[in-house]
Amino acid sequence: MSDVLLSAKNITRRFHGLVAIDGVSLTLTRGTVHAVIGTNGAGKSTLVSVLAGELAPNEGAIFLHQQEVTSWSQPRRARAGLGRSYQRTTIFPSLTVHENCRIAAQANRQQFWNWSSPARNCRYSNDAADQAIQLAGLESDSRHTAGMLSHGRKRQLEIAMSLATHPQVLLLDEPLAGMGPEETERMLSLLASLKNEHAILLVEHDMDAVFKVADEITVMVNGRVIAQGEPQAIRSNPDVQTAYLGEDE
Amino acid sequence: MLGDYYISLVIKIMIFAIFALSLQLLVGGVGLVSLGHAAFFGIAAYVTTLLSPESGPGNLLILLPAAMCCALIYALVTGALALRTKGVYFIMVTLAFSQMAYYVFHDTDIGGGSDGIYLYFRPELRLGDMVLLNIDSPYSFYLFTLGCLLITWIFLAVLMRSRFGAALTGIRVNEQRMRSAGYSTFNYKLVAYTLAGALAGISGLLYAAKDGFVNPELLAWEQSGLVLLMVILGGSTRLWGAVLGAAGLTLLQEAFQSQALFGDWSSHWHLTFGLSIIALVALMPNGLIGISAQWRNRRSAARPAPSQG
Amino acid sequence: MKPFVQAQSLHAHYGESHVLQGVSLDIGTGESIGLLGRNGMGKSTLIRTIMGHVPASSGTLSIRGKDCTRAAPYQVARLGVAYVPEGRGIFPNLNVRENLQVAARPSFDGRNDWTYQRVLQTFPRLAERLEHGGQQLSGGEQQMLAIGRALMTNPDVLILDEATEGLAPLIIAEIWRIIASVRTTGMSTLIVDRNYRKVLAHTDRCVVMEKGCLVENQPSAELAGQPELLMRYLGV
Amino acid sequence: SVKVGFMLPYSGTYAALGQAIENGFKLYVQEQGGKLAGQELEYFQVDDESNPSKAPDNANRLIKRDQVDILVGTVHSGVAMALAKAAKDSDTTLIIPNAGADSITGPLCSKNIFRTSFSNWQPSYAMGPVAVEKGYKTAVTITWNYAAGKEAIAGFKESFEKQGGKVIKELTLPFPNVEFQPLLTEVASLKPDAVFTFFAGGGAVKFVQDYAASGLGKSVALLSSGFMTDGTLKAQGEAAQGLFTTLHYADGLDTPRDNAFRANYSKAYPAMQPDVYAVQGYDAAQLLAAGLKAVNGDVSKKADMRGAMSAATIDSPRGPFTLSKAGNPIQDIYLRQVKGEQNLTQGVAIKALADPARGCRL
Amino acid sequence: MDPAIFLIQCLNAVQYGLLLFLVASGLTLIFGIMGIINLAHGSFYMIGAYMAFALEPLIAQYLGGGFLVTVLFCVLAAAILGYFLEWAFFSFLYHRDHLQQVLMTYGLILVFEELRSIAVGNDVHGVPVPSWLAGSLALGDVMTYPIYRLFISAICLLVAGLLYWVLARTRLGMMIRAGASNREMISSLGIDINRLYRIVFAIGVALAALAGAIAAPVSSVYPGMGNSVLIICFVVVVIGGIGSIKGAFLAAMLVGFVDTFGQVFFPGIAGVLVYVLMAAILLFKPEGLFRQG
Ligand SMILES: Nc1ncnc2c1ncn2[C@@H]1O[C@H](COP(=O)(O)OP(=O)(O)OP(=O)(O)O)[C@@H](O)[C@H]1O
Ligand SMILES: Nc1ncnc2c1ncn2[C@@H]1O[C@H](COP(=O)(O)OP(=O)(O)OP(=O)(O)O)[C@@H](O)[C@H]1O
Ligand SMILES: [Mg+2]
Ligand SMILES: [Mg+2]
Repeated sequence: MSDVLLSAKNITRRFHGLVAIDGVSLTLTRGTVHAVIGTNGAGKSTLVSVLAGELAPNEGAIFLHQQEVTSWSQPRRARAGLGRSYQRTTIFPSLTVHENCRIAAQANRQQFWNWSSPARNCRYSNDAADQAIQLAGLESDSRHTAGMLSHGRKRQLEIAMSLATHPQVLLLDEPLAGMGPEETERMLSLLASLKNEHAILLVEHDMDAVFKVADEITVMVNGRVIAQGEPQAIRSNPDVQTAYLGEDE
Repeated sequence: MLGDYYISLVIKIMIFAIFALSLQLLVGGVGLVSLGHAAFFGIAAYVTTLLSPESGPGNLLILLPAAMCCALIYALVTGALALRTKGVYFIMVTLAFSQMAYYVFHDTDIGGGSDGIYLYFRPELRLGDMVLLNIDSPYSFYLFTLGCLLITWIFLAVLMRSRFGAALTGIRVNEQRMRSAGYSTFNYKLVAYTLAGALAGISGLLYAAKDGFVNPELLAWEQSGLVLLMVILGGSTRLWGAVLGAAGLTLLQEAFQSQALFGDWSSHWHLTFGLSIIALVALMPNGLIGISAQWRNRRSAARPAPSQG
Repeated sequence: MKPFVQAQSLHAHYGESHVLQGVSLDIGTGESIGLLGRNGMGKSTLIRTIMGHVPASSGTLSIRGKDCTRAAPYQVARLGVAYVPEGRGIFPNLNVRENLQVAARPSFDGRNDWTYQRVLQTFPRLAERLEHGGQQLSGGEQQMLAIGRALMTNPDVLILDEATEGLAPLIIAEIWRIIASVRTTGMSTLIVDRNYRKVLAHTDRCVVMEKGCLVENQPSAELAGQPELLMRYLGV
Repeated sequence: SVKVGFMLPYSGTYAALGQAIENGFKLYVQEQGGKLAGQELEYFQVDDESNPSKAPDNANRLIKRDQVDILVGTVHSGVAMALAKAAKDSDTTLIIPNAGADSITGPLCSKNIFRTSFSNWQPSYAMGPVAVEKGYKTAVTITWNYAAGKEAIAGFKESFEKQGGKVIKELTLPFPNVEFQPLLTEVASLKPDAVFTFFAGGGAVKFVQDYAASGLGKSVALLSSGFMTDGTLKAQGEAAQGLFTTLHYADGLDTPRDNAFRANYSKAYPAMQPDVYAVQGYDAAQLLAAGLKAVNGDVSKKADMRGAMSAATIDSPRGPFTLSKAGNPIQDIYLRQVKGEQNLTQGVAIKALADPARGCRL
Repeated sequence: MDPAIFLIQCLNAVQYGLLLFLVASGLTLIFGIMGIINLAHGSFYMIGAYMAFALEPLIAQYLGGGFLVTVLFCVLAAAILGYFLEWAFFSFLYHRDHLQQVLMTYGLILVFEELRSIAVGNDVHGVPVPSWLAGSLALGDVMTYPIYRLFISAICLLVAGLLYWVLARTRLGMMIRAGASNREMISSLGIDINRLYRIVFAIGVALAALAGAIAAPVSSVYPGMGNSVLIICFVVVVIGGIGSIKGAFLAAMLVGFVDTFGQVFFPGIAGVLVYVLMAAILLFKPEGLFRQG
């Protein structure tokens, strides 16, 4: 089933005259990893932010489950099943790993009016947190304070928190940045296993990793898409090579 | 009489403790530092005074909701605007809004202008004609204030443990992440801000009832600053930090002003008070509530504190 | 001759956690050293301890034979150690020219061979963007700026912590080229990078960290020939 | 012994006034050999910081903690209001040695509250006829937008317009701003015959200087309530020379009573000039003495003591005065002119002026 | 309003704005670069004014006097004071919560105000306008404008220009700006950040004292004078955008105009207007007119 979960049409975003993304369109389908690669400052993170609703596009439209969500706020999109991770780690350093995930999971059971029952006893969010921790392979650290984790573990937690909200679409901004080879391996297998249930957008500079997991690749340079397609086609695309990949080693 | 004095001192501490707790919800709970919290305190005090009849005691059943509502409405309106800004700018916008309220009471005749107005009778709790609770005597007023403090404290403690509280904690630590998880953080902050305003309203009412005199200085920035100091000095990470801060600052002022304790220096009490604030800041990085932990650390080997990166 | 930087059984803590557990490391004049290890093993902490950003709780550190165990970062820097931190540390509110000029200083012994002009020749891309704010640069340009800025202090040792993180492959290649050319000037380097192959190729000697201790110290060429060691310490 | 509680500003803007009042009070007691009606006086002090929001607490420190028999205070009107309320609630005798809020001896008047100073209305009211006499037909008023200022202006306006003058504009600026330039420019555009003001302390100094510097002084006369030039003349310097003000005290009265007071005050406090605040403090002590004498020092006979106080004639350095029913002095208001560092009397503007005590139900 | 009066009011507004700028510039510098919300800034203003008052006779006696010499002396003394204060009270606070610094500066206000009271008493004092600046210019038929006020404006403009030049053009300025954004990195480049901060703090204090000293002849010196300028200066700093000298300048002008014309046109609510202005600006520009950087 080719099940389009998220699509973006002709997105443009400007920062005071600088065109950070320029008419970018893409679709995310359940069961695929869609990688976005491109030079530094090409607008990849900006694209993720626009899709997630953190930045408003100047032009273009975004559809989630075939419904237009361009004017929706980020939290509303998140509740509708859109999760993201950040290029710079954004965890709650003073809380434990489990609490980090629990707060994220609880977003689906907010219940403003319920001001007296302790958050810690919320069955739903505890379960969701445990599940996310297990998926991300953080069980051994689940009671540890997040701020004390090593960089790589923090990156894993970052992903776990995104998973805890049970998103269907995952937007991952450089999840491998700063990870060692071993963690990279683990993250890639996690992505492969998540793929079945989710539609994943992966922004990454680690080409080995990208070519390993991506089903489709979009290449951006200076805000524009210069190539889009199957990994093999992209790898051999001369434009992509001169603008981004460089000569093979 | 002397007993009365100490009761009234304790009552004052408790009123400020409620006031500080309400701000603590913002500072320690959501990470919103407001320098205009006295506006809610003062508005509630004015509302209490203005709505009380001149000829007899007002009814708490009307006054308390009215005072809290007015504070709440002002908090809702100003909060909706102020929460568009962040950090220091938020501090300053809240200051601006409280200064506006200050000038309204100071420069117009609504509440007796700069001289202030009196509340002639302490309100009582009345149902129809039956008086359920009279707080005219110092002791009953003391109990009433204590009750209010406990209710506020318990309410906040329960609230901070709830999902709402957990969400506030998340927003304090990392708002961006909370939004991406699906929380409409603006609404949360607004609710917290409004709640804090209403709770400050309780203390405003109590304050008006305590002395029966209300004036614009209750809304001045110095008052907001003082309550913020209580929260910081006590330690903003725990509820009892606010209570400790309120007690600590009030008692310090009291002690340094006391001729019995400091003799002629009491007329220079600003100096001793200022110096002791400086000393407290220098020696207690985490406020009063951090002292015990600090002692524990002192005993274990001296180690460098984690850097803030 | 005494090594330029000499660290002896350095210990460092972050609050309760004991991150450096007795590290001894020498950096000789003109020597190029790679620092390898998994995430969170304390590589950055070691560097930050050498720079004086993290206070050493015990052990000694000397630079140019002077005791620097308790020295402030600026004193370490003045003795000729330059640092390109994780995350680059560009001053966003300064433009490229100012970012470079603010760092300019002659070396400890008065050498001034890395002039503004020479840095711009080394990084022609920066020369094209002199008036751009630090914030407006792309990640790669920022990285070049950070290296160029470190060179402006005419250092004897250049420390690079994850200089290629988050950069496009094309730019990573360029950064390595620059590292290689800096090395030919006789400057010592200490390099941390997750691409261990590149590190092995661009250094004389490599040390490996594990859980706050140095566990290996070998010439790079020899280490490259021991895949089982690399497997053990790096998981590759 | 009798416990006297001073609630006065010992810090902040009004600290100097607080000190003068206390000095004046103690001077009288000293003159009587340290005792009033055979009773030792025991003093308690609380710094009210001129902060009304702390006033109830400060008052309670004296009333409840120190359990004083007599309260003396204060300078700031807002604080005095709170003090009056606390005194009323606890039925403590209060003598106000400065604060001029009309309402204290108006709607809020009470048997246990006395004032030895003035009401804001009094000195300004006396200026109206003076202005008309000098031939001024139109006036502009300038003051801070706060109660004391408004009351003072109202007093002037009442008498000035009763005599046929016209206040063409009432200018105000927020308290305690001191940026007067826009208002002075406004005055220049209105071209009145006179400007009447009420300012005190630092603001008064700046106003007088700005007024002189603006050149308005040459064509528009500056009149004011006497607080403008009391205790501030040294700071105002040249700019204040020749100004006319009205107040219940003046330099150069040259009565034996005043000369004696001045000589004693200068001897006791060489560092300070005898001024109106010292007089008010001094008279507070006299008023207390009158009360104590009537009950032979037994402060527990409150009603008798208060009766004697309100019936007393106080032989003040400013000239003798009695108290109105509301407890405010019925006193002569002098017209004064600044010469050097003195507010020299130019005679009495209105004799035995009583505050109308509007709203008082005693 | 007749045009001549209108022009004079504009002059008043500019002149008031310039003085506000001078006080606020030190505040925005310390605030923007060191992150210290310095409530004690008003105290430094007061200290400057009191020094001008107290030192003048001494300087006249020992150095032969001169207004400018006095002002210079005040500024130097204030800079030394600032340098010392940073070392003694703030240098150990940077790792901590910013709110602690607020607490510290609050303590300092109390201490300075009380020390002032002990040292020079609580009287209001005037400071004479130097004779060579004492004249007035005639404006219109009834008004004159004191030359000294124009002199103040000139000094303020001069300082504004100088400050802008130092920050934008000199190496010290670069270091200061760099230190504002990344404290750790600047020290890694061999620059003594602690000394740099001390210098910034000293400059900030010196600016406040300069404002106090040159304003003393027109405002006189009185207890509590510092606190009355403090809040309005914060308003200026925040409207302008924290840390921005250009912003502070513009904001000071805005506040000057709003305050001046507010008093003329809306006397009853003049007190509120400035805060309405601030709230309005921050609602549309949540980070002030000129965000730093
Ligand atoms: N908030 C902002 N204000 C102004 N310009 C911005 C902002 N955010 C990003 N930019 C600019 O937009 C462009 C795209 O930035 P973006 O972060 O999306 O790049 P990227 O593709 O993620 O790069 P990298 O691979 O280095 O992370 C850059 O030139 C950047 O300077
Ligand atoms: N500011 C800090 N506070 C507390 N702990 C920290 C801090 N910084 C680092 N740590 C901890 O110290 C340990 C070593 O961290 P360090 O950054 O030196 O590792 P690293 O080897 O550089 O790892 P990476 O390859 O991820 O950069 C880690 O366990 C980390 O969690
Ligand atoms: Mg990016
Ligand atoms: Mg590292």
